[in-house]
Amino acid sequence: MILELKNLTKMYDDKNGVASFNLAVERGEFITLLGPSGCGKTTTLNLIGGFLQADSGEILMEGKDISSLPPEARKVSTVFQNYALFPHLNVLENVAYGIRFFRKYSKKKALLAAEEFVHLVGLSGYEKSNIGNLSGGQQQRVALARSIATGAELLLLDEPLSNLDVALRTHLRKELKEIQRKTKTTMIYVTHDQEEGLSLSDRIVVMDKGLIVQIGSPREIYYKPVNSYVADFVGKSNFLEDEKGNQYILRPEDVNIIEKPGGKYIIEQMVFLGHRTEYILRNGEEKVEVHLQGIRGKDFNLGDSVDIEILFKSKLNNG
Amino acid sequence: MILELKNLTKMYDDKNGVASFNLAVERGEFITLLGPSGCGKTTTLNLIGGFLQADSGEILMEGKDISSLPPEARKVSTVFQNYALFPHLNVLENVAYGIRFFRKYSKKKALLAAEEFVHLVGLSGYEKSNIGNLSGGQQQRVALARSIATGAELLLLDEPLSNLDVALRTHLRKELKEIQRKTKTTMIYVTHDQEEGLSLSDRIVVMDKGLIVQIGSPREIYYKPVNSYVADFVGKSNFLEDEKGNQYILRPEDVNIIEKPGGKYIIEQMVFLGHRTEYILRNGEEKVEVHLQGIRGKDFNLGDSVDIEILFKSKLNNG
Amino acid sequence: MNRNISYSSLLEKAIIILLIIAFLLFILYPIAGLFVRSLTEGGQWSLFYYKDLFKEENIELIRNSVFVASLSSICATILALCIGLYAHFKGGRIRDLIYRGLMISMISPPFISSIGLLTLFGRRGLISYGLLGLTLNPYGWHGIVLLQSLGGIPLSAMFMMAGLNQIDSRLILASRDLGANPWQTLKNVILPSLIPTILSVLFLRFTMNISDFTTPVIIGGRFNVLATEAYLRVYAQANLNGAAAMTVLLLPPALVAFYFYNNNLQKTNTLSDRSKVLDVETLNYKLPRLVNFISGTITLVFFIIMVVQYGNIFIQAISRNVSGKLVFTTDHLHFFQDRHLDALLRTIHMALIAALLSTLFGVMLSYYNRMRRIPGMKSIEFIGSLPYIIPGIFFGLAYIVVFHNGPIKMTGTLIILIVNCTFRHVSVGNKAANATFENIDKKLEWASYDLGASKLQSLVTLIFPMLRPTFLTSFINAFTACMTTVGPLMLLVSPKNLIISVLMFSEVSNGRYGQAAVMGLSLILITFTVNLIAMALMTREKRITR
Amino acid sequence: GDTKVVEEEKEVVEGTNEEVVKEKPYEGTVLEVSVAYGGADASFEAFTEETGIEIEWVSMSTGAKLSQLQAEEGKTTTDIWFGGGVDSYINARELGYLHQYNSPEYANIDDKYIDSEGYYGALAIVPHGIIINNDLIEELGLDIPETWEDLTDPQYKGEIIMADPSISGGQYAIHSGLLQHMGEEAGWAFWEAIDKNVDYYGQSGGEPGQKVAEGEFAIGLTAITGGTFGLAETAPVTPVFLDSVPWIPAPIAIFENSQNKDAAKVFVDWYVSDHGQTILKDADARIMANRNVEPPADLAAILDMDKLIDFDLVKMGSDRESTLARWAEIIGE
Ligand SMILES: Nc1ncnc2c1ncn2[C@@H]1O[C@H](COP(=O)(O)OP(=O)(O)OP(=O)(O)O)[C@@H](O)[C@H]1O
Ligand SMILES: Nc1ncnc2c1ncn2[C@@H]1O[C@H](COP(=O)(O)OP(=O)(O)OP(=O)(O)O)[C@@H](O)[C@H]1O
Ligand SMILES: [Mg+2]
Ligand SMILES: [Mg+2]
Repeated sequence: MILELKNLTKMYDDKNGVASFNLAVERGEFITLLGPSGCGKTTTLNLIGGFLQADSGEILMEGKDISSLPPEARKVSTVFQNYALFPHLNVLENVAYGIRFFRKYSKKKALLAAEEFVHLVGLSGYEKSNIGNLSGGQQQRVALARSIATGAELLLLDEPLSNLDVALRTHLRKELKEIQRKTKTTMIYVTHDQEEGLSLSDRIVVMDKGLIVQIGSPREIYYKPVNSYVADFVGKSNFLEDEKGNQYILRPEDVNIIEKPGGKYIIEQMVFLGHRTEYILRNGEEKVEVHLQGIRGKDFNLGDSVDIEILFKSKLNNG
Repeated sequence: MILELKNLTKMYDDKNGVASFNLAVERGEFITLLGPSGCGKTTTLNLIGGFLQADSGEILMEGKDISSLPPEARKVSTVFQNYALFPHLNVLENVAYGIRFFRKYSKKKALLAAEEFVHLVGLSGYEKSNIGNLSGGQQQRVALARSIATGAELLLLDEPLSNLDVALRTHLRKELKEIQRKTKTTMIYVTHDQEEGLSLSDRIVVMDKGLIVQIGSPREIYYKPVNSYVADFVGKSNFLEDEKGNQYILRPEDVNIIEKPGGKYIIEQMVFLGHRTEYILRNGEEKVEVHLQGIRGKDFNLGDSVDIEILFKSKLNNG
Repeated sequence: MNRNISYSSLLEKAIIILLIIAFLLFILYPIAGLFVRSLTEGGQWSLFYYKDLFKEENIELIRNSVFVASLSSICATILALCIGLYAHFKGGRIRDLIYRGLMISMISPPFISSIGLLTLFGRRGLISYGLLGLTLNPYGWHGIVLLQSLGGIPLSAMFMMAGLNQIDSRLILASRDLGANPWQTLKNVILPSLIPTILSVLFLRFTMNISDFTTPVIIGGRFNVLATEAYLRVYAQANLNGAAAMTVLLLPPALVAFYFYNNNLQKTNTLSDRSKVLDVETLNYKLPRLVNFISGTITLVFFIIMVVQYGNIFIQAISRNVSGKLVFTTDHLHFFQDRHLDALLRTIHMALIAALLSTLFGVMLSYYNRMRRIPGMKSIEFIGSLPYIIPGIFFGLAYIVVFHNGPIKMTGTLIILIVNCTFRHVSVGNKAANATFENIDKKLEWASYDLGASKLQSLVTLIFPMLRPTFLTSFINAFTACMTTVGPLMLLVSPKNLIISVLMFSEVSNGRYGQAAVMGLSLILITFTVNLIAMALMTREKRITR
Repeated sequence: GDTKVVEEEKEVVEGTNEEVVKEKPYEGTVLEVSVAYGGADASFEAFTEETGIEIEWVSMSTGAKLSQLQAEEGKTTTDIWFGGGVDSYINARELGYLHQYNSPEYANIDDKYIDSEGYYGALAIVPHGIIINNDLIEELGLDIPETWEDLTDPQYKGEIIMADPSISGGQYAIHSGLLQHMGEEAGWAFWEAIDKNVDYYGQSGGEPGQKVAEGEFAIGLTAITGGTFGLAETAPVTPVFLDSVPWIPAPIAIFENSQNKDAAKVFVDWYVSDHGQTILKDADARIMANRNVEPPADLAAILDMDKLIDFDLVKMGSDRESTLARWAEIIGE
């Protein structure tokens, strides 16, 4: 157990902040805090990093309470949302900064040691580059190298990919995972992008308004959401109720459309997105969203009468 | 024919700009200029809007050359990338601005006339709101209302959704399409997001390095790309070559994985994204990316031996 | 429609041309006129006044000037840095309090501090002698350095606070996260990030100090600098051409410093990332103890001196100092009422108009240069900054030289004072507007054209309203400057257009501090009131736009 | 002191009122006056009352005025130049900025005080001496100096203030006067010696008096006028004349560019007449140029007129540049 948060609470006012946060993180785990803007993700990270003082609760690192230590004394390192790279230092100097102060190397030795990490993130050749001249992706890698170089056992990452375009984001996601695998660093990752959370994490902590709603593996979260909030947040959902009043969620991609003239559903809306086509079917009051993948989506037109086939649905626990 | 661009050229230097741009836009059409950053989309819009002077070529609006008119004299209105709303005016005043100057109403009458458009974009009740207090989506609607209110026959939209989060983006996409349907305004829309282009447009103009690469309907672009550049830009693709040297593209979503112990493909990588799972299969040198939708993606694990079933492939024209 | 547009664009062209003409006519022409005069002797072209410019005494003067200006600039910068750091990282109400205090201490004319200094710390000063029994000699370079440093602190410290505010607070977080303690963070992140600000403050102070003659005249004693010498050539020796020649010596260091100032100012503007996650309160960063103690002490001492100084001005106004003892009297007040009330009213009148015009011109200039990038405006902007750089007295002289006859004869009128003040401070509004335009999305103007507004309509309905806060701040600054300026106006006054700051300077240099103190007090009160009004307008503004 | 002067003024004005009412041909004319004569403004009211001519004035050192004149090539809007250093007047006359006017009233003024061609006249004679701070002298145990030579005594080191002669016309008069009186050689030796006792040279003629009154310095070289006696009423200072008394005339002139020359002439006539001179003397007590006017009582009490040195004003003017150059060398060391 590298990190344990016990009943951690920090409220800015009545409504905003984080309350009764409990989480145990194993060494080498990749944990994602997932939730909408304002739910308290950054607050949690800042509490762990030491930039904020908790109102109550404990932060145990390897069993020791570090709540009262200043940031510079915690074996934790943060990759900030916009990287917070030092604009007056070059790539190598940025990476060396943490080695120098965190690991207490001389300036010279720190610069030497930094080279390895610049190499690790694939930026060899850019050592002397000015931060301002790097692309967003490169900056992100420098930030990562800088944090990893400190040798901190726990890395906190605050939406490190949120300012990049989709293609780069997907690419860097893979790289990040790769680096984690190589360095075996424990990581706590913050995002509001469910794809990022689902694809990267060992476990996901879904948050809402400062509280933890669900903790689980990606598949657990996606297929066994504890309530409709989680279900909605990690993907699109149709909600069904059976005769007994049980509620189910039905993912649009787990439904098939079956060609059936005179079927009870009518195609009301159709949006072509290339890799998939999104349909909205209507049966009186009932509306079902269905996503057909690829060429399969080509077969139907607005106004067609069709039927549906449900491939999978999952029962919700809440009312 | 509301707008015709003939051989429009504007080069900032040897490499950057737009060259020999030819396009005819019908009244009521929704045209998207699609292409990566720096390909000349904004340049094209600015030429039409009158913010830039072309080096050569003609811009005909309803048959008349408007190349030499200043922006304020063109019956064209632009929705800018960051909206460029006037921060010192409230919602109603922003919308009234164009009515006042473009349609030459008195200030008082302009404010009255503006109300209709505020209503049109669903912002009734926000008339007196300060621009700074609106959410991104609301701002986007104000910008739209402001442009439409001028009565301009042609609307130019420069990545109006690019700064919003995914959920809002999808939502506003629909709204925009709805408003276009209601007002029958001709729109030229700029984006680098292929989903946006595919879902919104009547026709898409794919651009690369200042040149037009392909013009066509979304399905044409997606399923009959003229070259691998277009194919890649609008979606993920596997490229295949048959014995005769013909090149095909194979979309990852148009492939099925078939459970078959001893099959010739091995599952090398697997990324769970919730609504779909992305696999990379390997057969010696050959690598195939496959996307399985929903619950279907649950059935395979890393290292499994499998076979594939190709549902659709399309032949490329270029070499 | 077309006709409308061409009419309005013609009107705009006319405005631009008038603007250019105004800058050429009221800045370049007088300066050139004075320069030409200095190249003549008895009506003939001659290098007479430049001949012995580089003789040994003048070299000595240059050395003195550079020495004193550098030293006071460095002192002011360091002290201001300490105050800025202290205020910024204390945050909250202390920060606001210090900021207000700095604003208030900025509104007294610099040489009025010398009254305070002399009556408090002079050879028979109330504190040095009356309280401590010491006999200090404040006259000399150390007096100049002390006064110039003190005088430079308020504005410089406000610059520092602005600079610190621009530092992305995440950098500080990151530094500590990477293991650097508060001192290492200060040294490796905060100070390096502040370097452009520090340099621009340093160079601005140098430009101001090297051309300042009022302080050395009053407290320099036997220590002479170039600016005083030039002033004396005019004021005492009536050697106008020689003085003009001497300014030529002053120009290169001032221009060089100004160049660097400008350069760095631009850097401070572009380096900043305005999206910040944490404000100082949540940042939880505290200055290293020693730095905190030292800068806190400096801040405290500075404000004590300011309080004592202002209090002293007040006491001076109602008393006489007789060999270290105070005797109260209302003589100064009565005298002021009888003699100087007119002048005060005239000064307010002048400063109001000049501040308004100079802000307007400065903003327009900036608009046409920065937003519209009209070719040639860059040079005009440089011309606009000249009066700010060259020693004030020469800007005044230059006006006399070219505006004493001919079609624009203005000498002896209030108008010449207004025009002079307007253009002398035009770069205040210009700089402020430049900074604002840096942050305004250029697309806003496009949007306005796109919506059918002509260029002029955009200027009036879009640019001006958006600049209102900038207008107000520049107006306050220009007004304060106009109320307290002496240099250029000293020779422009005549019986009909006498103004209070000039009167005050002559009282100070005659050693009649009581009279000067009353005038100083009146200036401070009025400037303060105008400041308050403008600030009230500004906060109302904020409430509206939030 | 001030209030007394005003009362006396009123009596005078009332006494002469009726007589003057008849002749106010320039009633309403405004004269602009550049003043370098401390306290003179107290007399303007009386002048306006009697002549109907209004006065607007500015106090400006004659050096500054001369610079201004040069810059505007004599095209000044000012009509009258009132008091100050005579050398600036001589300069201005040569540059053609002054108007030639031989006031009939000059008959009562000694020729050596005024310009022979009438470009400027004289208002008063300003004698120079020292002002001492009694408290300081006592406290520091200094002797009260009696001769100029005494001032070079090392006991006064750092306790003497004088204005810079290159700035202050008055100080230059002392300077030049003593050089003429003592002879070049002895004179320069004296100035060199006194420089060792002076830490600080004031920037205007008025400064030494003020600074001594405030106790900044024990002894100040200064012109002794009504203002000096005024200081003695509020501060522990005493004006003192030494073994010889340098002096300087306070001139008056009309500018060539004046647009109101007739009114200006009335002004000059009035101020050098017995009547005007008396009023001016009441405004600031000096030895008046008009020989019919008695010297002020407090001045007369301490000044032996015989001690006034024999002074060649023309030489004073012509030697200025060389004298100041040599002076600059001395203080520069
Ligand atoms: N210093 C503060 N004072 C008061 N309220 C704050 C402060 N910092 C954050 N908040 C509020 O606390 C809530 C949680 O903030 P936090 O930054 O942790 O959210 P987040 O989940 O990181 O959101 P985002 O995804 O937008 O970064 C928000 O409503 C925010 O407005
Ligand atoms: N004023 C200019 N001077 C020189 N080059 C320019 C100028 N404006 C744009 N460019 C260059 O011309 C090319 C096309 O620019 P444009 O803004 O049209 O691209 P875009 O397709 O809109 O890109 P984005 O998606 O990033 O907005 C780019 O390489 C850009 O750097
Ligand atoms: Mg956050
Ligand atoms: Mg663009």
